[in-house]
Amino acid sequence: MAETLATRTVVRVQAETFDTAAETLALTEGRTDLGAVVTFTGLCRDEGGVLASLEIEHYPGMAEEEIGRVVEEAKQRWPLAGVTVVHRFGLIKPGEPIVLVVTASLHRTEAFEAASFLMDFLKTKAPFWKKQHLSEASSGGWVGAKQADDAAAERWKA
Amino acid sequence: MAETLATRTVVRVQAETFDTAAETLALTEGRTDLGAVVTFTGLCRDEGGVLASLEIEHYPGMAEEEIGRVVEEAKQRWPLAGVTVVHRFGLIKPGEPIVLVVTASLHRTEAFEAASFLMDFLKTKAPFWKKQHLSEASSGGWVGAKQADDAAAERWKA
Amino acid sequence: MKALYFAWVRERIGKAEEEITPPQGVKTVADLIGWLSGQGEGYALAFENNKTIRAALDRAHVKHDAAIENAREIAFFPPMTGG
Amino acid sequence: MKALYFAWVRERIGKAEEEITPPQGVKTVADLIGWLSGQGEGYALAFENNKTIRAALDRAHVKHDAAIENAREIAFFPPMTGG
Repeated sequence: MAETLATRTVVRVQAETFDTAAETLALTEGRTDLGAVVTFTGLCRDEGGVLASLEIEHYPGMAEEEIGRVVEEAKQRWPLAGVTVVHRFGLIKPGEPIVLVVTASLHRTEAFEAASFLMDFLKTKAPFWKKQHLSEASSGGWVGAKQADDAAAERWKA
Repeated sequence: MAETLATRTVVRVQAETFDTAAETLALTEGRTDLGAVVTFTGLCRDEGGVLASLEIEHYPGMAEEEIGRVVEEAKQRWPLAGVTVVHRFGLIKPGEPIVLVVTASLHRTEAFEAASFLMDFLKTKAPFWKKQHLSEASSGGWVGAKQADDAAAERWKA
Repeated sequence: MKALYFAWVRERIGKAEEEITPPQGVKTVADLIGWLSGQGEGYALAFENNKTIRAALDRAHVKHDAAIENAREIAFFPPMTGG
Repeated sequence: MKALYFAWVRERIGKAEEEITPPQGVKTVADLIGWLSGQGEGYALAFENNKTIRAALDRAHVKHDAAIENAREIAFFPPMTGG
């Protein structure tokens, strides 16, 4: 039952990279009641080789609070034993991780659904903005919000 | 495009435990074209403290082949850059991992969906059987197949 | 042909595998289940609810109406509970 | 009150934050956008498609019709692209 599980919760916004294994262990260590752990790692793509780096700007303070609100909503919706969200800001090179979501639960369905929900809402609600720096002389520019991301978030409102 | 990506594929059936971080690295190392990695780890639950261990029997040969067929179907359905499935057999203690699925792709939707699909079909198609050994004198017994698992697999047939 | 048994099918029959030589009339998986059920108490018990028993021919899932033909290996087992 | 600007809103206005003292008649976020748009070329450019601009009052998302009331901090930014 969701009520009797202590939900371990970690939300961090940081410049440095993260260690998925260590973050997962922090949720699962010492527990033998868990049946499922899902991790999602969002990586910086090279966009066919043209991207030199991604610069991620964020709203300090609000970023943590907004992620916290999305995490609370996920915990209301699914019986989760643990949730971790780590989001980076600053300069990120292709191949590096940007965002981590870990969900732990008794059964697989809630871990999958909650992780997917968290990512959809981080995309549309968490105050982060990506700017592309290109390998060539051109400066790149701000990444536009995707209608597909809004649609992905909308599907949880049914 | 799915056609131009080499899909790294790993399928293993083994008694020993696995290292999720190492398995993930094997899919992602040296690549800068990936946007999303999803891992699912299925753990042995203690079932409220009554479970001493889980004994997993499998059909050697067919287990690998059947997982391979499910992986091929996932690769047909989603443009995946990498897929790993590791399934253990033998005696497993509460808290230990049983099964690992890793999917890597350009965008998050396909990584999430493919991982969820793979788990649903491993549950219903891969020749593994779990027997519970209880902490008390009673012997436990074979775990029954769940209708919920069949229903979960059915939803992909729409 | 080689017959393999897993989980409680194996336990009820009392062995994990054996060579079997079914008579000519045994054409399908269902025929073979019927014939095996007559091979002793353990077999009868293993196949008593034969609708729940799954079968594989040469390591691929098949239905009970599948023809055995030249399969070298047949396996019987309960619904799977891996993952 | 403190105004914060992010991403291309910040770049167009030319600063990340400032103290602002809007006149009495400015009651809502939309009123404030209207007033800020008149504060110079950069502001006008930042808010030219004001439908696309998102706002937060004291670090929580709000719509343009939200009342500013006693908010200490308002932020303007484009649609978010994190994750």
